[in-house]
Amino acid sequence: MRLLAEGLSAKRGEDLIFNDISFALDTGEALVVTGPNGSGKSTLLRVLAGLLSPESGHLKLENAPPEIAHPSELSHYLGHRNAMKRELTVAENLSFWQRFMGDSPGGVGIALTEAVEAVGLPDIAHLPFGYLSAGQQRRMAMAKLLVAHRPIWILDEPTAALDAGADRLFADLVKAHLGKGGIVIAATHQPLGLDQTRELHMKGFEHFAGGLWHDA
Amino acid sequence: MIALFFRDLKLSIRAGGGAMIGVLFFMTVVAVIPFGVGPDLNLLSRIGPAILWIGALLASLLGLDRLFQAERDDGSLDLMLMQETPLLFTVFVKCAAHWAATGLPLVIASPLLGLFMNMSEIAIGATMLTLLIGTPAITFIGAVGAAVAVSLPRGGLLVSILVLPLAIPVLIFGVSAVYAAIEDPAPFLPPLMILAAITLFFAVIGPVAAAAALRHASD
Amino acid sequence: MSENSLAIRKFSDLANPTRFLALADRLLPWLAGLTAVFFVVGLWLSFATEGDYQQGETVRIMYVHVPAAWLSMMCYSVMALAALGTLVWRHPLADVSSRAAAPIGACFTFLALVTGSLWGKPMWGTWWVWDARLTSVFVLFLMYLGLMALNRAIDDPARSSKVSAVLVLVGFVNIPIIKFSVEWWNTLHQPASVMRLDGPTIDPEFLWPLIVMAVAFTLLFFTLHIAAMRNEILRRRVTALRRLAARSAGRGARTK
Amino acid sequence: MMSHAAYVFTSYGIATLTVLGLIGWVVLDGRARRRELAELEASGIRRRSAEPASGETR
Repeated sequence: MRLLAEGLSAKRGEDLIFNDISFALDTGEALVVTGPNGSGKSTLLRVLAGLLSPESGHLKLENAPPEIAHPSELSHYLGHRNAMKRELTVAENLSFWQRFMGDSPGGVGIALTEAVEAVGLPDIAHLPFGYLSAGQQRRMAMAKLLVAHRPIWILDEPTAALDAGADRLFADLVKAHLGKGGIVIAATHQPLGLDQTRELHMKGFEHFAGGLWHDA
Repeated sequence: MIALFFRDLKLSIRAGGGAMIGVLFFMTVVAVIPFGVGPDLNLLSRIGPAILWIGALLASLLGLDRLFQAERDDGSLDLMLMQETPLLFTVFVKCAAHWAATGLPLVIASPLLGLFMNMSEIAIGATMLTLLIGTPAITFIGAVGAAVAVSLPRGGLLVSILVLPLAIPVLIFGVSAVYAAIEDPAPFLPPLMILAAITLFFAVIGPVAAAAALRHASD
Repeated sequence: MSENSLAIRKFSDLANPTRFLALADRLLPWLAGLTAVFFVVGLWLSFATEGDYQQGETVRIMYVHVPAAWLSMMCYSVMALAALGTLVWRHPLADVSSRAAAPIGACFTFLALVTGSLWGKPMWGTWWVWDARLTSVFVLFLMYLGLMALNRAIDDPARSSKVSAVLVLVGFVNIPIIKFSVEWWNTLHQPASVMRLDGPTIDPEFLWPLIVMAVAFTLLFFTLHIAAMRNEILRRRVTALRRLAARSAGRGARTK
Repeated sequence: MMSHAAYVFTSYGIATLTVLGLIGWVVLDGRARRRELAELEASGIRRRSAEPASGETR
């Protein structure tokens, strides 16, 4: 499988956030998106996840299963928010997403107990999600990546609110995923501790005033 | 999909959920009416069906604004948008769960309030039946409003304002079916059938429109 | 002096949830047994006595209706006292007591409404009239449900206790309205015949089952209330322990 | 008088059901809370016994 982005650009409102971004990722490859605040990292990831339609350019998946309409259907997206309900227990949250998402072709998610063990919090799956600290919540949100199989992981600031130990734990999860032939795209300020990654540095458009309502 | 249904049901029953609030609001609204119009039992039994219907309409609008906003606030909506399962089904199932948690209790509570309104047994039965058929339509219409207002900071009031005009046909045929059941010359079935048709119509149109609105609201 | 200090010691004993749990464990079987005895006697009396010449068999409904109505008001008074305890003395168990009482009060109020309406249908010819007494009891029922909803809506008991205490106290104005509504407005509901300054006006034939049933219902209320308070204390312990478990799980991971 | 007796029995029946429901709720609620507490205590003991182990690895 090969994820191809060609000449992507995106707008938010009238502002052009980024322009002409192209890359190609094969299985087992990771792309780390870096750049200052406001340079459009999150916007790029949302475009890749199919949540925003690009202004121009397109996203393609080569050698993908034929019934897939958009790469987002083969992707996990971990945004700034964890997509977990505070009122439900961690186990209820995870088993809901496991059943709701199902597995993409070519793999199966791991069991719930294994997933919470993999993020290092095996004892507290029976607690309501709201009782957990910010770092624990983030780790449980990562367990969500494991319970349903998706070949592509799109991660937006995955290690925010994590301590050093959890950082390493997360890097191991990503490595294991790449080792199994996955694709990872992550926006981050911190180094993920990955060895072989490609980097996309985004600069933003301070110099660029190409909006519709600007004087040419 | 079944998982989504039960998750939403669980959420509305858990602490802070809206399942009980709707019924309570319904009872309060209906209990307030006799203070306004006076305790004349004949008058109350005449306007009873209409009051029950208006109360149920207002009560079922109560929790609607959180239908998608809660999902958006914690990021769940993003994941729902990404799935292979069409958003249409997700919206439909969410509406069904919302109705089971807030609409169904209204239907169950309506006979009790019917007694308070001194309504006859036939009127109570007819009201219950029309509510059972009609309230899903309100939920489906409300889903459109909730989806449109999903990204607004004060969407709650706006949802009510957007949805109430659209829900008027439901109210008209619901109430007229009940009165047709009480008063002999008017036939009962035609308005009931129209009510059922409205519900079926909105069960299709509502999720389609709501899904479209959600797609465009996400960014 | 010594009596005073003894009383204070007992009061503070009650304030300690662990002591309260121990006390409740010892007290509950006796209370439950006593309640059962009173109910057996009361039910036997209420079916053994003759019917009223005016009301016929339906007078027997009164043996349930009057105690339930009495409890609906007493339960709210207990809650109001507890609310005062929360706001003025900051008694730790007061909020527990008020929270535990709300569902029980709602049930008894529901019973009073239902039995009243089952009595009203054969006697007045209608299930419900909007007279002052009935309406104010219905409002009381709605208030109980509203308080339960409020208690459920606010997750954190430390925050919800003050808020719901204020609401309980404001709602207390309804109780005198219920009590005196029958005298202030001359309505369909008959005036009180047991709790009067010049002594009861009803026949001892009906008074005895009524009194025994009232005592039985009151005992039932206290039994249930103490048991529910115990549950509420346990619930708070579970919550506290869960939060502790979440915190210590984080610490455990960091030391690894 | 037969219909009156029906009203009497209905009201006693509803009263019995409500009271039994209330008792059942209190009892079941208490049992559930005790079970949760026991579970938490059980896991707490495990946590306490696990602590020296993690100290050793350090």
